[in-house]
Amino acid sequence: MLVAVVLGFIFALLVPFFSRFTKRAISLVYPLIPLFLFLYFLGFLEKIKSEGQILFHYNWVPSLGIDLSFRLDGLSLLFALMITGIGTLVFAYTANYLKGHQYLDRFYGYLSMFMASMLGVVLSDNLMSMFIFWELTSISSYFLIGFNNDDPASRKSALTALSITGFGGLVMLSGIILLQVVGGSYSFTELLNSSEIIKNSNSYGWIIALMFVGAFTKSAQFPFHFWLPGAMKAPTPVSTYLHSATMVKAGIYLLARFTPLLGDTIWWNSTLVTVGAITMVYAAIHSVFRVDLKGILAYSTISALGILVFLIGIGTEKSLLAAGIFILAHALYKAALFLITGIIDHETGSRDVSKLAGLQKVMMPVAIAGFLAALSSAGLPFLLGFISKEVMYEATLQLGNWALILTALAVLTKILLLVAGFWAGIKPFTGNLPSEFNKAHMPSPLLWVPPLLLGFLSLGFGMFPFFIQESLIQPVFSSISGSDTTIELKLWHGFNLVLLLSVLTLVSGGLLYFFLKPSKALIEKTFKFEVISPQNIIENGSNLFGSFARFWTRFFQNGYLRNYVITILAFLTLLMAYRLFGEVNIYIDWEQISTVSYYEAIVVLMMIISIIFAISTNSRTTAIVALGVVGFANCLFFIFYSAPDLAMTQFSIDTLTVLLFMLVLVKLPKNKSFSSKGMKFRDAFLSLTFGVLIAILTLEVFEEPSSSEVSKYFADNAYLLAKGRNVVNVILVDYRGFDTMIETVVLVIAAAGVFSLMKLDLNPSKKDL
Amino acid sequence: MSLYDYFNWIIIPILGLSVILVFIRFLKGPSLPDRVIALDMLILISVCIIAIYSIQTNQSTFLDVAMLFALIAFLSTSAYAFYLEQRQRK
Amino acid sequence: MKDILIMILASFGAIFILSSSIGLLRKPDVYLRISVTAKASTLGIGLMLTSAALYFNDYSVTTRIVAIILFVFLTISIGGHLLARAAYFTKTPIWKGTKVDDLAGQYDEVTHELYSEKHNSSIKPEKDTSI
Amino acid sequence: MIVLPIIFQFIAGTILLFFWRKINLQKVLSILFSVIGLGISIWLFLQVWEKGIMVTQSGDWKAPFGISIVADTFGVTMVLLSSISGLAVSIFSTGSMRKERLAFGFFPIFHFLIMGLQGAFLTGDIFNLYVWFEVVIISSFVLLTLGGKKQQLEGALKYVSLNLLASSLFLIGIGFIYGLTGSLNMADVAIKLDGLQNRGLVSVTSGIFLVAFGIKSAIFPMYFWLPASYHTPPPAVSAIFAGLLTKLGIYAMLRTFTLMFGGDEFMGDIMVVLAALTILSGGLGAILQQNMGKVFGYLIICHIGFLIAGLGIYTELAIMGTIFYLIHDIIVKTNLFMVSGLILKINGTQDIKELGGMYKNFPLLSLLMAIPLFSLVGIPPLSGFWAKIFLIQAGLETKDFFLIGFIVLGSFLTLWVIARLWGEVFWKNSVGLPKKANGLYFGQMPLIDQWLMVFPIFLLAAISLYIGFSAENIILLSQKISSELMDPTGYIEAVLGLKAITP
Amino acid sequence: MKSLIFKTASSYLLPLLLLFSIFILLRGHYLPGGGFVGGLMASIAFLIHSFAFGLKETQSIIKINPGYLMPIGLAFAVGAAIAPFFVDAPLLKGLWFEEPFRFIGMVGSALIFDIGVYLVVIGATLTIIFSITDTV
Amino acid sequence: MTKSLFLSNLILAIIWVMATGTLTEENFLFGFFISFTILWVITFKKEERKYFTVIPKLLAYIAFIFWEIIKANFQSLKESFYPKSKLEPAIVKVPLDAKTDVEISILSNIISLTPGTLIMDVSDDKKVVYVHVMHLLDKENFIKEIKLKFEKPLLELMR
Amino acid sequence: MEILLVVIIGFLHAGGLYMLLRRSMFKMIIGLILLGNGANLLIFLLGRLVKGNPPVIEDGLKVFTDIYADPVPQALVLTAIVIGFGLQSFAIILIKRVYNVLNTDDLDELNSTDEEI
Ligand code: NA
Ligand code: NA
Repeated sequence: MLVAVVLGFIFALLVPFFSRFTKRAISLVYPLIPLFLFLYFLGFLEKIKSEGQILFHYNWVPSLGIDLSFRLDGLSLLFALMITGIGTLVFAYTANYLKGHQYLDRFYGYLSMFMASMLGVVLSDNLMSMFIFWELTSISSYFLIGFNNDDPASRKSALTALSITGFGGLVMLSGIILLQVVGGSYSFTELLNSSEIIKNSNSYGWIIALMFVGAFTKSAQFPFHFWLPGAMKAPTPVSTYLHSATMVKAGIYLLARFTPLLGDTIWWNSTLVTVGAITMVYAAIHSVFRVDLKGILAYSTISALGILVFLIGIGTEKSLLAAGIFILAHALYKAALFLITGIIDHETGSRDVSKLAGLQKVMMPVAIAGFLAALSSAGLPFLLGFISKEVMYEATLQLGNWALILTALAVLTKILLLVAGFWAGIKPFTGNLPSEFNKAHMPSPLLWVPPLLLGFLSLGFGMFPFFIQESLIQPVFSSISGSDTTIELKLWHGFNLVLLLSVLTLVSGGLLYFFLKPSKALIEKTFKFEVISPQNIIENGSNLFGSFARFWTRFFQNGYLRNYVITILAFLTLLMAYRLFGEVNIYIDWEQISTVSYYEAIVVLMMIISIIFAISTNSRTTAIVALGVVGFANCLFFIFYSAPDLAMTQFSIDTLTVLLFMLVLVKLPKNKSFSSKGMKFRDAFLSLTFGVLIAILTLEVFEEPSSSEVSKYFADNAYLLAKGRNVVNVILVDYRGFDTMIETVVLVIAAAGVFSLMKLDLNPSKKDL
Repeated sequence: MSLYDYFNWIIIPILGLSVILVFIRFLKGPSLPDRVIALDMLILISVCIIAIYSIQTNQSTFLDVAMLFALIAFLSTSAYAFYLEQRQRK
Repeated sequence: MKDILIMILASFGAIFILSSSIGLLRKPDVYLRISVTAKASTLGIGLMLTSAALYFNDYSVTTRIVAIILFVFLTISIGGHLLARAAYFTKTPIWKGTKVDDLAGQYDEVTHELYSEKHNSSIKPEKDTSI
Repeated sequence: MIVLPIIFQFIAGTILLFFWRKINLQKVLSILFSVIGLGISIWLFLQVWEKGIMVTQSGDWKAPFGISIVADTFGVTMVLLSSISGLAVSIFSTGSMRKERLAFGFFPIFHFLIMGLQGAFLTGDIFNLYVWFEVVIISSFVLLTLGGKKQQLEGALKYVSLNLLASSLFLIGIGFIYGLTGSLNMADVAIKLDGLQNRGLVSVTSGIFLVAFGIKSAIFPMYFWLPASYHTPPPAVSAIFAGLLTKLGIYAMLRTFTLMFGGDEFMGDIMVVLAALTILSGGLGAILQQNMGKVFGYLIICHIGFLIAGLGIYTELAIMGTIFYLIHDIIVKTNLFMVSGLILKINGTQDIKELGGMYKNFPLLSLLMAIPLFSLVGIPPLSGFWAKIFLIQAGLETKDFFLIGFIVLGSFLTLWVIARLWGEVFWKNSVGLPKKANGLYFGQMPLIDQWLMVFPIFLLAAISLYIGFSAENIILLSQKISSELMDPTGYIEAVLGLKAITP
Repeated sequence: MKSLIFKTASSYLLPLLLLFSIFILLRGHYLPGGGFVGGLMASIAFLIHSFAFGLKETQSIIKINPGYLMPIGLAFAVGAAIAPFFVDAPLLKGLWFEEPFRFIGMVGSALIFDIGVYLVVIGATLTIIFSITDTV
Repeated sequence: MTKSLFLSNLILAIIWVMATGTLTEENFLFGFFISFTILWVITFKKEERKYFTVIPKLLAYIAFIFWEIIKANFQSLKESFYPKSKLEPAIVKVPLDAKTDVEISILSNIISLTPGTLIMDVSDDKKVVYVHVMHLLDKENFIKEIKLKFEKPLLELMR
Repeated sequence: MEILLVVIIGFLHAGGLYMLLRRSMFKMIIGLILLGNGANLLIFLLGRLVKGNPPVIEDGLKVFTDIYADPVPQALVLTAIVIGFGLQSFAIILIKRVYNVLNTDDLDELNSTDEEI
C-alpha cells in the first residue's frame, strides 16, 4: 500500500532525470501508472465489501504519533478508484492534448505527484499524514495551475489558489492538532473511540470551525470559492482532474470522513447546511451567467460541491447516501464535460458557448459523450445523475420544518445546473456549424475515448445500479454514516413527491435552456454585483491588508536610526520601570554607603560637567576633548578605588580613541544642528528617564548582599597556585585567561576590519563609469 | 599633624583647587589649543595627585600609573598638535 | 624628620602647581598659557614625586621616580613647543600686547617650511582684540 | 577536549592570517579547515550524545572559579549546525566572492566568526559568553562592510550602532548578575539567583537580557537593523549571517532564560506578545519587498518570532518546537541566501521585478532551489513543517490561542511570499541581463566556480530533506535538548562537579 | 610634523619607551601592568615616533609589517593555551618552570600568553592607526 | 676619544662585576668608579683628559639648569598674581651656533624649561630658533643672555 | 560616594542615549562611547568599592592580610575596555568611510537601505 501511494512521488522525482531518454515513449508509459494503480485498488473491492476496512501500518515519526497508516474502507476506496481511474483517462488524454509540448515531462511529473498526494489524503488513517498529503495536493496543484507560467494571469491564479488552499490548510492544521490535544491521537481509528469526549469538550467548536475552514477552502465553498474559476487557467486535463474529480473533493472527503467522528451535532449540521446551501445556489446562479465553457463548468462544479456539503450537513442516512452517490456521479459527468471542453478548445480555439454550435458534424463521438454527461448532470432517468438526484430529494424532504425551503433550494440549484450542463454538453453539438469553426476536425482517439468512456459509465451505472450498489456504494455509505443499514439503489420509486420534483426540475430546466441563451450581455448584468462578491471583498480586504502592511512596515522601519533607538529603549525603559516599581522594594541602606571626600566630589563634578559639555557643545573637537576629560576622570575613580591596572588601560585606550577621532575628524564636514527644540526635549526626557532607571537599579543591586566566594578564591590562590601577586593580571592570564585569549581575537579582527575598511573600496569609481 | 592628615587637608585641597581652575580654563577655551593645554595640565596635576595618593595609601604601585599618565599626556599633546597642523594644511 | 621634609617638598610642589594653574587661567593668550604651564608644573611635579621617593625610600621606586621626572621635564617642554607651534599655525590669536613677533610671516603656508630670513607669505596669528 | 572546535578554528584563523594575500591558498585551506572542523563537531556531537554532558574547566580551575566549557546536547548541536553552515558558506564563498574581498581577510575573519559562534555555544560562563558575542559582532561588522560599498556602509551604520547598544546592555546585565551573585558561572549563577529574595531585581535583570539578546536576534521591536543591512553584503556573508547570527541571540536567550531566569511568567507573557508582533512585522515586511535579499531578511524576522514563541510559552513541548525550528532554520536560511546569491550571479540583480526565467533556463537548478524555498514555507513533510506542530500544540495546551493565530498568519505570509517569488523569479520570463560593471555572470564563470556555488546549496538542501523526512531523529534530538533545558539540574551538576564527571 | 626638536627627542624616546613597555609586560604578574598595558605603551611609543617622523619612517623602523605581529601574537597565545594538552591537562592550565629566572621571575605558560597578548595589542593598535593615518 | 674612554670604563666595570661575582647595581657602580679612577691615573694625553673633566662640568651644568628651573618656577609663582599689564610678551628670533640636531634639541628644551621662555620653532635651515618670551625688556640683551648662559656651556660640554 | 557614582552612571547612560538620538553620526559614536563607559563603571561599582588597597599581594606575603578590592570586576572591566576599544575604533573608522563615500554626517540622509519598499 505504501508503495502504491509513494509510486507517484517516485515517478515524479524520476521524471526530470529520465525525460531526456523517454521523451518519445512518454505518452505510452505514463498512463500505465494510474492504470496499474486503478487495477490494484479494484482488486480490493471484494475485500472491502466483506471486511469493511483494511488497515496498513508503517512507522514514520513515532514520537509525534505520526505514522503512515493507511485505511482502506468504502469511502477511501471510492476516492482511490476515482483518482486512479479518472487519472488514467486524464493521463492518456494529456498524451495527445499536450503532444509535443516542451515541458510535457514536467507536466506528467506534477500530475503523478498530485495523484500520489491525493491518494495519500484519502488513504491516510493518520490525520497528520493526511494533512501532509493534503498540503502536497495544494502545492502540486499550484504547479499545475501555473503550468503556463509565461502568462501572468496563470501565475496570478496559481498564487491565489495556493494562498487560499494554503491558508485553509494551515487553519486546518491547527484544528487537527487541537483534535489531537483533545482526543489524544492522530489516528483516525483511535479517535473514533473518543468521539463522545471530543464532542463534549470545550474545544469542540474550535475543532470543527478550524476543520471547516480547511475543507471549505479546498472544496471552494462560499466565500472561499473564487479561486476555482481562476484555476481554470490551467490546461484542461488539470481542470478535469483537479477541479472536478479529485482535489476539490478532498474537502468533501474530509467532511464525509469526519462525519462519524465529529458530526451529528447542531453546530456541525447547521453550519454545513447553511454554507452548502449558499454555495450551491450562489454558484448555480453564477454558472448560467457565463459564456466561457470553463467558467460555466467551474461554477457548476462549485455548486455541486455546495450540494455535497449541504448533503453531508443534513446528516441523515439518506442524505449521506445521496452524497455518496453524487460524489461518483458528479465525478463522472463533470470530468467528461471538462475533457470535452478541452477537445472543443483544442479543435476550435474557442470556449465561448454563445458562439459554439454544430460540432456534432465533425466530432460525433465527442458529442455523444457530451450528451451523456449533460443528461447525467441533469439527472435524466437511466443515468447515474438521476439516482443521486432522487436520493437527494428524498433526503431533503425528510427534514420536517426545514424540508420545504431546503428542498426548494435544492430544486432551484438542480434546475440551474441542468441549464449549465446542457450548455456545456449539448449546446456546442447542436445546430449549424459556424463558418469560423470550419477547420475543426475529429480529434485523436486518445482525446475522445476518455470522455466517451466516462459518459458510458454514467449511463451504465445509471441503468444498472446494482453494479455498484453492494460493491461500492454500500461500503461508502457505511463509512460515512457509520451505520450498517443496507441500502438499495432503485431506478423507479413509484409516483411520489420526489418524482414530481424530478419532473419539475427537468421541465423547468429544459424550458430555461430553450429561452435563456448564453450571451455576454448576461454577464455584464452581473458586474454591478461584483462589488459585494466575496472575491471582491476578500481582494479589497487583502488590499487593505497590504496597506496595513505598508503602514506598519514604514512606521517601524522608517530609516531613521534615532527612531529605532527610541523604540528599543522606550521598550526597555517601560519594561524596567514596570518591573522596578511593581516588584522591587526600593530602599537605601546608608550603612553600605561610604562617605564622600571633597576631592572625589570635585572629580564627580568635573565628570558631570564634562559629560554635559560633550553633549551640548557644537564643536566636534571640543566634544572629543571633553570626552577625554570624562575618561580621565573615570581613571581617577579607578585609582582612588584601587584599580591601577584598570586606570592604566582605560587611560591608554581612551587616549588612543581620542586620537583616532582626531585623525578621522580632519576631513569631516562642519557640525550642523538638526533637531528642533521639541525633539531635543523629548529625547532629553527619555534619556533622563533611562539614566535614572539605570541608576536606581544599580543602587538597588548594590544594596543586595553579594557573595564574594569567587573573588576570595582568586585572591587566596593567586600566589600559591598561580604564582602571581597582581590578582587582576592573574585573572586575566590564568583564571580567566580564556576571555583574554578571545579578546585578543577581537582586537585582531577589528584591526583587520579597519585595514580593509580604509584600503578596500569597491564602489564603482568615476574612472570606471 | 600626621603626614596623612597634612596631605589630606593641605596638599590635596590645593591640588583640588588647581584642578578646578584648570578645568575652568578647559571649559572657557576659547581655542582648541587652550583646551588641550588645560587637559594636559589636568593630567599632570593628576600625576601629582597620584604621587600624593600613593604616599597616603602606602602603595608605590600607583606611581607606575603616574608614569603612564605622563607618557600619555605627551602622546595626546603631540596628537592634538599633529591634528591642528593637519587641519590647517587642509 | 623625614616626614617634615616630605611635607615641605610636597607643599612647594602644590604651590607651584597652583600657581601655574592660576597662570593658565589668567594669562591672556594661549602662548603665554603654554609657557606658564611648561614652567611651573615641571618643578611642581618634580617636587611631588621627589617627596614620594623620599617617603618610600626604596631603590627601585626611586629609580622609577627619577625616570618619571626626567620624562616629564622632557615631554613638557617638547609638548609646549609642539602645541605653541601648532597654535601659531592655526592662527590662534596672539595677545595684542605682544611687543615683537619675529615669527610673523616666516612660515610658508603650503609647505609649512620655516625660514630663518625675512620672508613674506603667510601665517600670521590674528591679534587678539577681545581681551 | 571539548574546546577542540574552538581551538581548531582559532588556529585556522591564525594560519589564514599568515597567508593574508595568498588567496588561492586561503581558498583551499578554508575548505580544508571547514571540513576538519565539521569532522570535529561530529565527533564531539557523538561523544556528548553517548556520554551526556561534558565539561572542561579552563585552566583546571574548578567551577565556579574558572571558565567552564560545557558541551551539553544543545551546545554541541549548535556547534554541529554552525560547522555545517560554515562548510557550505566556505565552499560557496570560494566560488562566489570577489577577489578583492578575499584579499582583505575574508577567510580568516570568517573562521574567527565560526569560532566565535562555537565558543558562544559551548561556554558556561556569562561573561565569556559576552566575549564570544563580541568576537561574533566584530567579525560580522567586518564582513558586513568588506568592500565598503555605499549600500554596505549605510546598512552597517545601523547594524553597528544597534549591535553596540545591545552589547552595552548585555554588559550592564552581566554587571547586575555579578552584583547580585558575585559569580559569573551560569550554573552557579542559576543556583544563587534562585536563592535570592529580591525577585524583582532578578526580573528586571532578565528584562535587560531580553532586550540585549532581543536586539541581536532581531525580535520586535528591536529588529530594525536587520532589514537595513542584511541584503547589503555579498550573499556568502548574508548567508552566514542569516543562518547563524540572529540564531546566536536566540541561543543565548534560550540558555539564559531556561538556566538562569527560568519560569518567570511575566517575561513569558512578554515574549509571547513579542513573538506575535515579530511574526507580524516580519511577514508584513516580506510581502512588500521587491528586493530578494530584503524579502529574505524580513522572513528571518518572521521566523525568529516562531522561535521566541516557543520560549514564551515555556513548556517542554514548546521548547522542543523552538529547537526543531532552530535546527531547520539555520540550515534553510543559510541555503536561502546562497540561493539568492546564485540567482544574483545568474541574473546580475536581486530585484524581483527584473528577475525571471530561472525555471526555463535552469530547470534542474530551479528544482534544487525549490527545496530550500519550500522547506522554508514548511510544506509538509519538508523541514519547516514539523516544528510548527509542536508550537501549535504547545500553544493550544497553554491556551495561547492568539499566538497560534499569528503563527498561522506567519506561515501563511511565508507561503504567499515564496509562492510569489517563485512565480516572479522562476516562472516569469526573463527580461534580459542588465549591464554589470565588473565581475562575471554565472554563465561566464569557470566550471569549477560554478560547482563551488551549486554544491553547497545541494549539500544543505540534502540536509533539509533529511531533517524533513527523518524528522523522527531530529525530534528525538530536540526532545533531549528540550528536556535538558527545562530541567537544568543535570547541567548544573555537571558544571559544578556535584557528580563525578570525566573531563 | 616638521619639528626638529620633536624628531630628535622621539628618536631617543622610542627605545626607552619600548624598554619600559617590556618592563611593564614582564612584571605584570606581580605588579600592575601586563600584556595589555605593555602593548599599549609600545604602540604609543611607535605612535609618537610616527607623529614626529611620518608614517613611512616608522614603518621602516619596525621592519616587519605590524599586521603580522597579530598572527604571531595569536600563535603565542594559543600555544600557551594548548601547551597543557601535551601533558594531558585542560586548556590554559598554568605550566611553570620550577625555579624563577633572574630578572624575569617565574616563567610559565602565563608569561608566554601575556607576550602573545602584548604582540597582538601592538599589532592591532598600529594597524588601526597606521591604516588611517595613511589615508588622512 | 671621549667615547672610547667611556667604553673602556664600562668594560672594566663589567669585568669588575664578573670578577667579584656579585651582580648588584652597587657593585657595578663601585666597579665603574674604580676603573674611572684607574683610567684617570693612567691617561696622559691632554686631549684625552677631557673625559675626566666633562663629568664634573656636566654635573655643574645640570645643577645650574636646575637652579634656573627653580627660579623660573618662583617667577611664575610671582607672576600668577601679577596683573596683566606687567606682561611684555614677544616672539624673538635667536640665531644659533649649535649645529647638530641633538645640540639644538637639548638647547631648546633647556630654554623651554627655564624662566619665561618657550621655544616656538627652529627654522628649517637650523640657523635660528624662535623663542616666545614672557617679559622682553631688551631684545639684543635677551639674545645675548640666551647664548651666553645656555648655549655656550652646552656646546662646550657636547663638543 | 557610591551614590555619586551611581549618579554618574545615570548621567553617562542618559548622556549616551541622548547622543545616540542625534542626527549626526559623530554624535552617535560619542553616545556609544559614553554608554560603554557607563557600563564599565557600573560593573566596577557593583564589585563594591575599596579605597587604596589594590588587589596586589605584597612582597613577601603569600596571601592578603589586609582588605583588598575585588579583582574580578576589574578584570571584567579591563576586558570590556579592550574589547570596547576594538569595536569603537571600527565604528569610528566606519563613519569616516561613510563620510568619504557619501559625503555627509547626517544620519537622516543615510536611510536608502530601509526606504524603498
Ligand atoms: Na582580558
Ligand atoms: Na562595550
